[in-house]
Amino acid sequence: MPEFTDESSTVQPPVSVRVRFYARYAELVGLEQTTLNVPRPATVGRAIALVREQVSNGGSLPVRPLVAVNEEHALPDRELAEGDLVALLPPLAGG
Amino acid sequence: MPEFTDESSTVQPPVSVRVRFYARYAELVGLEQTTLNVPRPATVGRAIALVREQVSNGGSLPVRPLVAVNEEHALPDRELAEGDLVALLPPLAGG
Amino acid sequence: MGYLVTDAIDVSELLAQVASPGCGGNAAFVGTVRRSEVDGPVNAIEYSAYEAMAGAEIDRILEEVTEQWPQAKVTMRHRLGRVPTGEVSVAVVAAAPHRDEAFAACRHVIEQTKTRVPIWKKEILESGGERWREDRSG
Amino acid sequence: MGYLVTDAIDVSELLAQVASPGCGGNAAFVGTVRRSEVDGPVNAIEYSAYEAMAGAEIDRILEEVTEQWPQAKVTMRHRLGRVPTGEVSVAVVAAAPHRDEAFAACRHVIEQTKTRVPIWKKEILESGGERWREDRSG
Repeated sequence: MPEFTDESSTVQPPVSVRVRFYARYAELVGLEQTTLNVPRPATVGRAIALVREQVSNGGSLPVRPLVAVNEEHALPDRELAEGDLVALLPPLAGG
Repeated sequence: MPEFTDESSTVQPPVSVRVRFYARYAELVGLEQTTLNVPRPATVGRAIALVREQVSNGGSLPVRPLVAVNEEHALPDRELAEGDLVALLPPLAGG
Repeated sequence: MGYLVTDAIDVSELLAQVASPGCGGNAAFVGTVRRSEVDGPVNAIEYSAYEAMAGAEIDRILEEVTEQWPQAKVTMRHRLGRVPTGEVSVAVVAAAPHRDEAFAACRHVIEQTKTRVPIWKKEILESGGERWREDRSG
Repeated sequence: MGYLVTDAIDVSELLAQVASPGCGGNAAFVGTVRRSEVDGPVNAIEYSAYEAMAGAEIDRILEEVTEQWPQAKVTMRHRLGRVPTGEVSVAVVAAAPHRDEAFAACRHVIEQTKTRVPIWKKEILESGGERWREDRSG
């Protein structure tokens, strides 16, 4: 039988990203960094949902925290690539 | 005959004021201070008109210069009292 | 880079850095640690940052200033670590030919810094307690 | 009084004068003598004032600030005499609990100073000439 390679049905491996916690969030989860496998389509929003499920005390994090990807602010629909650095940022308080 | 003392017809002496010139205006008239007798009603506007007529090179001063009376900004219709200090101020340029 | 420092911030030195003979207007914003806060007297604030991103974000903010006010020169410093009450936590300086641009550029940098730069503060209270402070009104 | 000075103006010292533990926002405006002017390079500006009135007018401006922003602390210095290019001619500092008030108070003082305080400047040109400068754009 021929192999079908229809993109939409191809099972691709999840996207592995690093997740970092800062300031009060690091205190909440007792953790500064972890890695996460995010099923495709791997978005910031999906990553956050997984963090809240899988990380110990992750449910104490907000549903829509401020997030940066690779040192730039990012919105929930931002798509993640392998190796991306996802940072969860408590409300900023510089100045 | 009875004496009438209707205020409007009483001849009162002019008001004697000091007039000072600052910065470029002092250079223009070659003078820092003079005294001036201003007929009543003695207003700032009237004093300036007299300065322009009577002071040497006074005509080179503007018709409506910035004026201070007793160290406060004053408008042309401001009435002057005996001994007032009238200052003619070139356009301000502090800062 | 070099915007995040752990030593005291010298505002005069910063002003000298942006000063130039063509710029007659210089504006500065200086934030200091306040004593009176909601939860009682504050002895110090402990500032922490996501340093790599904070530096990159400040770079972006300063580039925006150069685009919007090409004649303005701006720089800033933000202190990290423990900053005692009354000391300078942040300073922004802007020099421009005229004061409107200097004020506008200075204001832009401090507003954007507070909105976008990942820095956090923990109040060290006189009572001995500690508390994360997460508003931006200061 | 004491707002008109003939020596160099120290902005850090002025900031320290208005600083207080309750005021986290400090704004400053610093005017310096520009080199490039319309009639050619400027070596210095010679500032003169109607000193008694200037002091009184500054007092009035600072009182207005206290009325409009009761929590703000402000002060200023204006230099008189010959000020070389690049040096500070005027400095206004304002401290307030929050930065909006500090910026507003600072801005009010410099705008009103330029509009109301009887101070004049004569440019000392590199060419040897001198010229009264009577605009307020600086």
